Amino acid sequence: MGKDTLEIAINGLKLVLIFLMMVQAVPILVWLERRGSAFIQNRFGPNRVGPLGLLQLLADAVKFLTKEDFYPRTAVKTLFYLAPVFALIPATLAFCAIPMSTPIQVAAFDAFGSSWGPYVFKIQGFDISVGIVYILGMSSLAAYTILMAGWGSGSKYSLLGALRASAQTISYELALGLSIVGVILLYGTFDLTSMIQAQEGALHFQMMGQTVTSQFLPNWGFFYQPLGAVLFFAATFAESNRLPFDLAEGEAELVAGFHTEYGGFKMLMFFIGEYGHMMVASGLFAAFYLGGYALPIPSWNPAAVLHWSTELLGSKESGSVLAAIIHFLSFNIKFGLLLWIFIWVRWTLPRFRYDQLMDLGWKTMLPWSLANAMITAVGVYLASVAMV
Amino acid sequence: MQSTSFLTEIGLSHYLVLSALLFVMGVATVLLRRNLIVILMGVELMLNAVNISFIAFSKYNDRVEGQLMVFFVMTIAAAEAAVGLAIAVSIFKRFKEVNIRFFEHLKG
Amino acid sequence: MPLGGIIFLALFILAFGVFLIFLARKIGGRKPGPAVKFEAYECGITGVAKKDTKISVKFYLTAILFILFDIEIIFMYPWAVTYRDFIASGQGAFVLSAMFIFLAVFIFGLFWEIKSRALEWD
Amino acid sequence: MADVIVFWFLALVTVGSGLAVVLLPNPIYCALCLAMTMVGVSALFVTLGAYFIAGVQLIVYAGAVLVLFTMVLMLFDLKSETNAFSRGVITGAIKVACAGVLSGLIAGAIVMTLGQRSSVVSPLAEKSAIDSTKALGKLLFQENVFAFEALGVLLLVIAVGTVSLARSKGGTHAKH
Repeated sequence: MGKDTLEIAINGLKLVLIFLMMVQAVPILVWLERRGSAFIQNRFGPNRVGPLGLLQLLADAVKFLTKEDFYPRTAVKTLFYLAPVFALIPATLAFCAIPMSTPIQVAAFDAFGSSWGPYVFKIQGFDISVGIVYILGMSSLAAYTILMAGWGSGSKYSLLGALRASAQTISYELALGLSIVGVILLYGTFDLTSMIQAQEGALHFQMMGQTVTSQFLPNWGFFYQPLGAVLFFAATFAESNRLPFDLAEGEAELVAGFHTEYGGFKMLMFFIGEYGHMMVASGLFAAFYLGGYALPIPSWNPAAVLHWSTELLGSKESGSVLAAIIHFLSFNIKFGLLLWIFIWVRWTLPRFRYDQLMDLGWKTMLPWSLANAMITAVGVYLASVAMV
Repeated sequence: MQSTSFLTEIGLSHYLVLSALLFVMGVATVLLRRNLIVILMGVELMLNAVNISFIAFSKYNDRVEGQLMVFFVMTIAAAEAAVGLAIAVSIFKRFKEVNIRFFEHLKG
Repeated sequence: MPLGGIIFLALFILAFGVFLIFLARKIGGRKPGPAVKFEAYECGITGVAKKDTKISVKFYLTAILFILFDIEIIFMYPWAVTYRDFIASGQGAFVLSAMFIFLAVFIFGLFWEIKSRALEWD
Repeated sequence: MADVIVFWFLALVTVGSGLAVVLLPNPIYCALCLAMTMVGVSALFVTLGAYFIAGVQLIVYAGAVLVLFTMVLMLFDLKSETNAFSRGVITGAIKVACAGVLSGLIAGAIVMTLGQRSSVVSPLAEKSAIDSTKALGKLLFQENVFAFEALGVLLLVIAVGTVSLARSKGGTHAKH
């Protein structure tokens, strides 16, 4: 994790900060979702507590904390209490592997009687070179939370909801995994940072030795993998149990799915888990298809921005800080837009029926993502072979 | 001095002993438990134990073949679990029973 | 590979979550009530015993098919990551055809499942 | 030093949850503990430099196979078994003795080989994760293509077989 005590401490602190950032983003997203849904449905939404209802978040937190701690008589208490805690872990661990900005450089300095540094701190929880496999593995662990909650509640609605939710999650994991094959073929790596670096510069297609360059469009994965991007995004909706795929908690059929018996802080933790999956999906989509943290203008690539900010501020270290802030903002704009699409879709599309959902996953999305992988393989072959 | 080096220098033998421990636990699960599905879990535990030693040898001999073998073993193990559970479920549907003692008295 | 960081964060979240749950228990408390309050949710009617909850065998069939297809997809990952290296060393066509044969088996399996109505939910 | 602490921690996790698989009477706890063991084994693979295999372990074992086990156990809805372990003092003793003898044999074999080999084998050059994955891919698709295709066919056969098994009405063992 680091060479010396300071680096280890800062990296550890960074992980905690990322986790807290995810946790505090959830009330904001809930507020955004409620106000946004009210706007879409032409009603007011929460507007009483504080300006624009923003203090509603605080009121909600207080309410959640003071709710009575309830568990049904039939519950298996260990699993009932452990499930919400485990709901936080996979999403957070997966999110920490997503690169959010360019690294910050710290020059060597003397303090406490010894010399420290120089350091390079990445704006990313863990720098994992098999990032995609790690993130897929971590998010596949989320099925346990659902099963633990459903079985631990000792309620029929919870159990049915949990089985539905886990069957749905695993079905769409296939389409998700296959649509990522196209991305891996395109960049030839599992490393998210290398993928983002491969998307720098202007868009250029190579085919049979010819190169077509567009100076206005960035070299984003979305232009190479439009079908893959759509499939990936649709599959992530099902993975995070969001409408139109939130069959697990179809109110009319199953009350609230696997968290029927949960209330107060325990339910809030499931919420954080669900929003955490949305954040992982948005961050991955940005890294795969939208150039990650890079600015959307081809000539303003990360190296150019770093050069510019170094010129502006005079030193390499403060320049890297400014560049990191710029890229962090750029990442967050993409990230926020994608999260808004998640909310927007939820209040626009109706819910599927369960058989339609399974049909869509197995009979439509799986074959199409297979076709996407095959087309990409042939395309990469044709583009590279003529080049040699 | 011997004991500290055992604790602080992790070598091949540590992984092998760990793998052996897990393997014996798998064997004990298969021998001692009576639930059909828990027995299948014991088999998975044994396969995992073997995988650890494959990967450990692969690392300490600097050969990739061990990793490839583990990849194959995982495939076969998952296939075995799928078939085993399919059989277990069809048995359960028929007899409403998963205790292996129950099946001692079946006649073919 | 920052394994230490991953373990540290997992343990931190575990401690954080357990602490929050204990805090909520301390503040919220657990008030007594009639016995029916502590029953599992059952649409307002008195709950009956949980015996013989019939669950469709489809759920586990889906899970089994998921495992098998998931492995086939996992096999595509090392292929996808080495594909450009193979093309560079002139073995692209061989590796591509190897994968296409594998995928043909995969597609045959998928269509067999669809045709045998193993994936029908009604 | 950090590596040593991580190894001992993971050893504790895997062995502890492995023991739980053997000893806990409730099969659902067994399945969840086995999932914990799998996650621990995956982390052990990372300490051994097999990054891709560790990810596969996480996806295939922890994320798929054990989810299936847990789902099936919930499908059966077995709360807790009244007699989870084999009965009979003599058979039980024989089985425990078997496990003991086996563990003794394995431990003895390891200790004896260690005596012959020069104490601790040092790990060879550290490879980057992507290089080891690429080496794995090259080995798989250059020298083991046939095994790869055969596994594809095996998976197909199993997919067909499980669907037929799940549909079967129980064969000739009709219940009267």
